[in-house]
Amino acid sequence: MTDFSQSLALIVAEEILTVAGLILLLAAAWLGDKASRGISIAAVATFAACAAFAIPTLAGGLMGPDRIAFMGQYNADAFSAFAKLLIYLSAAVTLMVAPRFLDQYGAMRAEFPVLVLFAVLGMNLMVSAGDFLTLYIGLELNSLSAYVLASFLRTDERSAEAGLKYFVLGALASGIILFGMSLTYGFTGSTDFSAVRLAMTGQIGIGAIFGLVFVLAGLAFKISAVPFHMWTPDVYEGAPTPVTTFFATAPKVAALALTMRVALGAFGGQVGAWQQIVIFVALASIVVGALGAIGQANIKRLLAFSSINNIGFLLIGLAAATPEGASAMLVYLAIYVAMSIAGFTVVLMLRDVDGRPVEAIADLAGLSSVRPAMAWALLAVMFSLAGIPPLFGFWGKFVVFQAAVDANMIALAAIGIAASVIGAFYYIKVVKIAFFDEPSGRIAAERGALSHQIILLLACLFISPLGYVLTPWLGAMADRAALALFFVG
Amino acid sequence: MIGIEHYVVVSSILFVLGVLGIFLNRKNVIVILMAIELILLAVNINFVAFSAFLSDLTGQIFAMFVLTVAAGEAAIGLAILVIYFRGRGTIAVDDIHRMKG
Amino acid sequence: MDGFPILSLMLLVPLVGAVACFFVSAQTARLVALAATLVDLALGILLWGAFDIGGAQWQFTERADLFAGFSWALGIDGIALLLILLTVFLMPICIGASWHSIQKRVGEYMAAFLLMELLMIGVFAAQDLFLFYIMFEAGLIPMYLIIGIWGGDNRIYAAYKFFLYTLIGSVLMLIAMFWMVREAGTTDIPTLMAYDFPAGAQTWLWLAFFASFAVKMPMWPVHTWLPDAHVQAPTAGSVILAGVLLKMGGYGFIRFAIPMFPEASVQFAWLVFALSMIAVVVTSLIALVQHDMKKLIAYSSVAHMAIVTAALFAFNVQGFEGAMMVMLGHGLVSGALFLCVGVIYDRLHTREIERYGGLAINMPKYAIFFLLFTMASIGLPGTSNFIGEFLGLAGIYQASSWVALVCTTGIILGAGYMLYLYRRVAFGGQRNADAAAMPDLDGREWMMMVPLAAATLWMGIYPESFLAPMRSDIEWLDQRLASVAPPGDAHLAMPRLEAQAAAATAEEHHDMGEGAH
Amino acid sequence: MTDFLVDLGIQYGWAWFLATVAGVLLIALPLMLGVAMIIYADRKIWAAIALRKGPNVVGPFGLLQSFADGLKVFLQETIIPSASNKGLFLIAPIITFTVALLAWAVVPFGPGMVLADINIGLLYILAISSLGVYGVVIAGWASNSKYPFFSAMRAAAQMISYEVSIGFILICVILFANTNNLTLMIEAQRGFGLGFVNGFVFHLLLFPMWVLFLISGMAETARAPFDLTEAESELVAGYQTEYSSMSFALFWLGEYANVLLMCALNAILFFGGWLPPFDWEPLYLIPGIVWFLLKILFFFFIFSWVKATVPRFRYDQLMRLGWKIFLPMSLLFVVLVSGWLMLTRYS
Amino acid sequence: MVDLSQYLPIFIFLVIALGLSALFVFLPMGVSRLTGSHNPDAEKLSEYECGFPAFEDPRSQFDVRFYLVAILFIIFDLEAAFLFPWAVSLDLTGWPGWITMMVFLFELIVGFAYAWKKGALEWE
Repeated sequence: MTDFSQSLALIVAEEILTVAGLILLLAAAWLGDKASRGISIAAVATFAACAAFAIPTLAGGLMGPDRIAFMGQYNADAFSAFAKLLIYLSAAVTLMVAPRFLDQYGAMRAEFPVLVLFAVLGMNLMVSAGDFLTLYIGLELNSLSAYVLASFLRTDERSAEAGLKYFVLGALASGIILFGMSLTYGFTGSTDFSAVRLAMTGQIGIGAIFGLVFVLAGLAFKISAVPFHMWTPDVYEGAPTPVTTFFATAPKVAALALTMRVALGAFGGQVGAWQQIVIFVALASIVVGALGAIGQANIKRLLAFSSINNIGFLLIGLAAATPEGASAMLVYLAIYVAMSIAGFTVVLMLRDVDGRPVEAIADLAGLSSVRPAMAWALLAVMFSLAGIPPLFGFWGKFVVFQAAVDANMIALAAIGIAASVIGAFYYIKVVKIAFFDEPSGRIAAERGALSHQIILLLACLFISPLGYVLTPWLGAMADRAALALFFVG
Repeated sequence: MIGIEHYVVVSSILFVLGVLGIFLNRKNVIVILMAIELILLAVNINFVAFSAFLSDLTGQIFAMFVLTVAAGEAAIGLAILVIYFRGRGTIAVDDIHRMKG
Repeated sequence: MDGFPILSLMLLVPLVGAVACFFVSAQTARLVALAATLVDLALGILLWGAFDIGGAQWQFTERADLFAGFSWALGIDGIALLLILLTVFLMPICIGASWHSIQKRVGEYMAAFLLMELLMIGVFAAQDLFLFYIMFEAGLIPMYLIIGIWGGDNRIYAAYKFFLYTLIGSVLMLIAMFWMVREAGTTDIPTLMAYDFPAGAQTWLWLAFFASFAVKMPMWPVHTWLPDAHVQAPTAGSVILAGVLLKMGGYGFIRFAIPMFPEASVQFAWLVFALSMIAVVVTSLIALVQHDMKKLIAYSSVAHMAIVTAALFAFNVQGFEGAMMVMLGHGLVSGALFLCVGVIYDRLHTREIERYGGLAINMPKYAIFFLLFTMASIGLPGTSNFIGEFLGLAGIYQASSWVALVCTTGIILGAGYMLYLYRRVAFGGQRNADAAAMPDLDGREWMMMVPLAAATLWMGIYPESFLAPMRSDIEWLDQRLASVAPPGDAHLAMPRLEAQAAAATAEEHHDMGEGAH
Repeated sequence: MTDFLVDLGIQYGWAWFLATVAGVLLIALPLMLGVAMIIYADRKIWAAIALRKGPNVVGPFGLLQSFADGLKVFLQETIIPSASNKGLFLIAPIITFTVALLAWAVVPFGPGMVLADINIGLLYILAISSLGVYGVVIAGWASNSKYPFFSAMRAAAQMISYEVSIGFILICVILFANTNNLTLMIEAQRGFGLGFVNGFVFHLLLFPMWVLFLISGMAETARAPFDLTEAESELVAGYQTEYSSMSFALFWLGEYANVLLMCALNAILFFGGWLPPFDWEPLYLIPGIVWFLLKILFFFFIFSWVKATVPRFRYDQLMRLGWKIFLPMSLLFVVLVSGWLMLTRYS
Repeated sequence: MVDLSQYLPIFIFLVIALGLSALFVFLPMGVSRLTGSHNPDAEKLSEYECGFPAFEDPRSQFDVRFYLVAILFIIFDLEAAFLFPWAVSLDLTGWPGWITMMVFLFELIVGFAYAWKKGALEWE
């Protein structure tokens, strides 16, 4: 255990984020919207600074009592560091791609980076939570920022509607989680994860089971797993595209990491109680995500269903309930983030002949002849999402299924992987439209901004077969992070 | 004497009412916001009751945080609702279907 | 050659070429692709030359451990060597076939083909289970694009069908692989080939692998993607598809399903036989009534592949040798036939048999080549397919005379539809003026036809060149199965069936002793 | 009193109940009487400052004026506008009045003279007085009429605005008292100033807070100069426009009860409640309740005085004062007070 | 369990106060009926509109600034909710407690400054 000042030293990244957020908030107020680029840059620099604190933790595989701050409230272990790095990355990319899109609507306000910053702070707390209270505060800080981000285009009806839907269902999810937490607290006498774990070992009462189910159901909402996924397509479609990029990456990572921490940590003594649920949710997510995507005409909706689908695969790793499964999930998450970034960056870089953003899949027809580089990037993303080797997306599925098979869940793995073929159907449909169809004439030939090109290039290099070069390193990191998760203090 | 189970039953009923309020209500988004508050109320009843029952302060502290966050949530929810109302001129639940897939 | 990573180099050359093709002009891309494939061909010949027949089972092995039990392990035995040779031999011809017929997005086209070459060689050379899977599966992407972008009118449907069929088959295999690796504790293919999996597990493992290879092969009733893919793909695509991709299925059976799960293989032999018999008869009959040349050849491929599967599951030396020879021969011949179709398609832009006729008059040289390949397809002695079909049927006969009988009818029907095709295209009157006005083969087409014809004849006349490298491997396979292979019914049933067998393949009796020694 | 009833032979539970009911009535009825008199006093003071006579017809010196007014409204017809929400329309005055009475439940009138000596007395008062907003808003809403509605919005915004700074001011007091219980809070003020003056107000850090509290109290209760909710020239009679008869009177009663409560809070929080001004033994001979009532009257006089002399604020001035001056100041003093206490008392 | 009996007098007070107020509201209604002063007509029951007939919905849109004030109030009032327990336990929590709360207040002040600068407090 650590004392107060040691605890403060452990949360230095959060402190930086808080101070930076406050300073930038004031800067946003005093300097106005013309300073939004500067504030964005400052926010990205903040993420870089925070990452500098997460890297040694991850590289050293740090865990254990001296990484626990504030008497169990907060974990500064390797697992949280892994998730945080992904979150910083996603947020930084969001900030880099956002100005060009938002400028179009005259909506690049200085508050945008600040909101992202606070959302990241919330996510940091989520992934580091060692107590239901920390969990809840982080979750809400993230959610509240996210609601505003979703409806950031004030004049756009769809954006407002997305914000409203996100808000209503997000608040409902928070309510469900809270109710679960209150029951868990009541029947275990504590909100601390390790204390809950201790109390929930062996035979437990129906009340505690209810608590567990409610907490996990609420978390399923947050990660948009079936049957709590219905908000996702609407929110993804309605939110401004950079915000959608953000939603598809950082909060997903945070919510999933949180789910892992809660399921394997706090409820780690009751794997039998939730394993069946997770299996069902995973398979349902894969199938619903795949089937739902088939009829979509909007690329953002399609990617929303794709994210549901991917969550299903990720949950297979959770169902294994082993360190290998957790490690596989982290690897998959890293790859998924790269794929999402690449996919949305492509969407962001495309403009139609009227200068508006392209969202209709039909407009992508013949993309390969108008903007071949975009088309090839899209192809890489789609095949990677479908999990076709040699693209790196395959590796994510590979490790997850390997973990499932190693945990003797062959039937689950078989059904899951067979269902992935349904998903392949709509991924190759996008490729078909971009490559096989006659050009629609809707896409402008102009090139995207340099920052977008660099991001896209890096993301595509990562998901290309070259990504396999990173696997030893990525795998080692994920293993360390996963072990930290299974550390019982 | 009123035991802990009574509190849990009451809070459960409120919780279910809140959830039903969100899903069955077809008229007005404001009602949804109120239903969310009802859910949080149920949660707080639980926390405070358990806290008293267990003689442990955590529950009350938690309830306080829930209150705070609920207020923030309501504020942001209303703000979004205002934006939405300005764009659409209605807050009827049945009209929120610009996007369908 | 010791220690020199020739296999890696063979993989690297097309990769470099493919990357280069993305960034250069159309004509340069053609030249780059041709150069790359020719370099690979040269390397392939070098490989053949350096292969030590009767030496170690696995040669040219390379191994670099990567991560998570994953390794960059390459190495070939005789079987893989021959299939690699087939690949590198066909690739320059494919590039040549696309020289003029492909005019749009040439760089990407050439890149896709070079990537295909990389992946095909990779499949045959992989010694790591997952490396094999990656190579096997990755081939879907370039092939999907080749069919979808440069294909015919109905290309999109065909591309979808190709992609999804093959994918469904192969994903189940992946799960089986995970299980195997966990059970055996290694991803090394040679080790796994000798590993005895529990009999109970073998059943479902075998089924998972079967799902993949049966689709790839393709076996009836999951063959329906093949005619569509063939018809819609550009000429070179069809060549590669028929010439090499189908062989991956057969290679999979030889390398995985049979040696790794011998007991399950024996257990399911009836299934393979049944499907093969149906395929031979049904697809041959379908081929008879086709109006589209490519479709006809595609169905004939299914029929030939059915003979391969049946021969493989006869579990004897002749069967394996025959299967390999049919695969190699069919690779050459069907590729050549698609090229022949391509030649006249380039001139008239139709594959309708009815639109041609009397080509022997205005295109005599073409007609000769076409005749040669038609005869080879039928299995005329002296051509490659004869050796394979004969050995294969001999092997099948030892296992089950009934199966041999049915398969033989397939060959007879094959003669029917191929000759019927040839008659309608090359002989008869010149009904169509535009067909009659087509010029004969030009220099580029000669360059493609001659090597194919030479190879076909070489295989037919001196098969020992091709049988020798794989003999020891096939014996190993036979040993592996010796304990579980069921006794055939041939020696019991011989007296009764002698008459039919003799009637079907009258002259094959002569060679039987030779094949069985 | 309970003991007395028990001595009479009544069972303890019933005795306690009867004693409590008696206590409630002892607070509520004098309070209503006091309100009636204070309305009279208000008018008299106002008139005196304006050099008028004020009520002087009913009874000696017009002392019964309020009762005459009361009788008049009691006999009036209750008009419920046809467009209003009837139920809410009638509930609004009930809420206002009930809440105004209820806050007095924890006010200590003298040593031990408190109905419910709960340990969070101050919080309770804050909570209950916040509920007063409901009465106003519901009245304005239920009337379904333009001026009441505007007035209700204004009233609500005004009340909650000043409640914020009142909250922070109370924090300062609580920091010094280190308790939420009102009785203990009064006890903590004994000899607080220079060792012999009773009352928190005699501290350099708390005196400004008292000033703020006094002004905030006026704004909170919508007394002049902050009586924008019923600014006759703009909003007719504010949220009560549509009311008549006793419903109308209840708002008045409630308002004055709240004003008295504010005066009482001033006394309790800053001037030692029922303690005499100086911590000097002879002064304790006079009962605490007398001191307390005297202090209330004193503060009420200040309220009336201000009402009579200071012109009405504009609404924007009112909001600016609340949000931009009082709130930062009170927040600053929370920091100063707690910091000072940390330095002097707790370290 | 916490002893709630000290709140019982408050409950009794509530009942009595409610009864009193209800009496004051409803008794005059009865009295006016008895005395005959209850004599409503349409004009009397129409809402007050300075002599004009009402021509628009009185509850139509109102200034969004009221809403802003409401939000700000919620935030600061809840902050006060945290301050109350802190204020009475400062002797127990010591400097860490004080520092923590100062950080909290500082964050709040930054938010307040933002709102101020953004004009949320303007009432022109």
